[in-house]
Amino acid sequence: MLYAARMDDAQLTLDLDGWEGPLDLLLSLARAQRVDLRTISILSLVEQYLAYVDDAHTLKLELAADYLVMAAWLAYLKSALLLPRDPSVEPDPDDLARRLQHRLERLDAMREAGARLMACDRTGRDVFVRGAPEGLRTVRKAVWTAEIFDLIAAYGRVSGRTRPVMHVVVDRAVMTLEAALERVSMMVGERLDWSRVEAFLPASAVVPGAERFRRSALASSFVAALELARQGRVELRQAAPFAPLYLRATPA
Amino acid sequence: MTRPDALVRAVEAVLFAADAPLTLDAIRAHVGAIATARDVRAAIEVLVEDYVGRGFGIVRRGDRWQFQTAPDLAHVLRRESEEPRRLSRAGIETLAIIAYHEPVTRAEIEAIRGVQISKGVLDVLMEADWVRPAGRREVPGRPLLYATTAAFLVHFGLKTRRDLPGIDDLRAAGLLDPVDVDVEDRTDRGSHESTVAKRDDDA
Amino acid sequence: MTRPDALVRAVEAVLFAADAPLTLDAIRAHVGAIATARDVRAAIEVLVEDYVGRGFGIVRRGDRWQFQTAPDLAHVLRRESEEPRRLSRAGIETLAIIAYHEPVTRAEIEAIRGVQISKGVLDVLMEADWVRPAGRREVPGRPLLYATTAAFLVHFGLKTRRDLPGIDDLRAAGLLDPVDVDVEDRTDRGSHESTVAKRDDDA
Repeated sequence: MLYAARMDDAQLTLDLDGWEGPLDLLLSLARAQRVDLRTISILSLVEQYLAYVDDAHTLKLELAADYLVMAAWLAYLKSALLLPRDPSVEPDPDDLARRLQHRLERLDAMREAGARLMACDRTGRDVFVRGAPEGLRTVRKAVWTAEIFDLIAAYGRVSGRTRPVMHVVVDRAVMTLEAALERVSMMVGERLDWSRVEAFLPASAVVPGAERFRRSALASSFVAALELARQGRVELRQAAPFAPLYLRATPA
Repeated sequence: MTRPDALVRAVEAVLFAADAPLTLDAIRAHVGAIATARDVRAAIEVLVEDYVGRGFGIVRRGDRWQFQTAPDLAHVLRRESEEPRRLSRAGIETLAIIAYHEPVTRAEIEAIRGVQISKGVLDVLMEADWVRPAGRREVPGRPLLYATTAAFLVHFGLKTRRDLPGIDDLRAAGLLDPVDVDVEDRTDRGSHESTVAKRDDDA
Repeated sequence: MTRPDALVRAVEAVLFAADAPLTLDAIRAHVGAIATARDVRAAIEVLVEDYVGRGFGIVRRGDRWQFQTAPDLAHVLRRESEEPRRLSRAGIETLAIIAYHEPVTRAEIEAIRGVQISKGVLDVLMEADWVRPAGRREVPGRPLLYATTAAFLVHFGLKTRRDLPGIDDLRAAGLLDPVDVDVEDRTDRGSHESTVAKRDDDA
């Protein structure tokens, strides 16, 4: 009920006759005494505050919750300060009064500091920076780095990736179609009569242990014979399937 | 007028052309890395001295340096229509509290002022780039902390935060001691402590 | 440095703070009408002289005046920042292939690497000044040839390309171990061509 105003966001800041909250009002009353805040009588300040709140007939009570809470607390503080000291009462009322006085002093100090801050040489009011600076520009430039090891390792990696394929090609002895074409067409011109296709194989293909190369050479020579026949440069003869294949140059 | 050496001249040009205060490192990046931070610093000292008594000069703002006009020439330069951002009283006090106590939580600011901060006050200060969030306090609720920015020093013409008017006296008087939100709140709010935690949450 | 008189000082500050070049009249409007145009003009002459040889000075633009940083210091204001960057895997492999096989065409490099080269890879190598175009191969399409530069040798501490270890050296060093091709970065995988390794890649 009393706290209703505090819960309502729109009314968080109570503006009571221009005071920004009870602490502000207390500070204003204290300053009106024109004494150093450090030596102010908290008791008389409390009395002034209570009197002020009492007199404020125009207060809208539902908006003044904070002021009334403060009034209640100050009334308690006042009675505690006036009554004989009871050591069992915690906290010590003198201590509470000192804290209140400290808070007033601190709020006053911050208010004063704010005013002095605003009076500093402010940019755009008292001092000015250059109106039309050219501005500084930074052009980013990449500086590429790599180590010799990276370079060598990269080449090793590339080679390692592709080399096995190379090895297979070198390892397998083959006679290419081009080679066979060249060999067959050259040799067929030198022979006048029918010759078996095997006769055109290179010598290295017919030695023991060269079986793979012989088969490659035979296959290529056979295809070469077909190609030459297609071109009309040789004639082919075969008596039966799988019988020996003969070829000779086309007679002029 | 003196003819400055090449480094002083380069530092002078960089600071003059810059559209914001520069750190020693930023200056070095432009004048060439051959100059050490010490060289640049020495060049700045020469320049500061060179411009004494002139219409503008070099000032330090935090760890940055810039050219600006001499404060006593404000009357010559002030443009009638132009008034820097006007802060509300709440805004001024809040800014002062943040500057002198930083880093502080919203609850601490409220404890010092004795009222809650209405919406918009911190927004305005952050929008002006004078205040920034600066981490969280490692207490229950992990309330956000606020502190001032480099732009704050620049705007208010402060070399460093220690340059804040009267800060040493205030500290000596114990007026900048850490704020005990819990105790402060009880002092003027009597018994309803439960509100403290709530306010911490939205700080 | 000279201590200028009050008018010179005021003119100096006005020109400094102005966001555009100012006419004599505009300057007078600031420094006070007691100063005649002639006084202001004289003050400007003093300033022009004062700033000779410094990092910035006063220049005239038509009938207007302004401060401007010294033209010969443009390079200081426009700084080039060097950012060390490591070559990508595609970059270092491409560079290695060029170094071992030069001069080579792009198609040859791709055949040796087994993957296409993305556009930027050769650009980066040329930007680094390690690779240069080296004429064209006289075959259909006249593809551009690439070779390494003198800067390449310097950077990698080689006297000549012959200092690069041969395949046997690489094998002995264990650098020919087959590598998981999946490690290949995606950028240079791009579209995978079937031209892979038709060519002898012996150095």
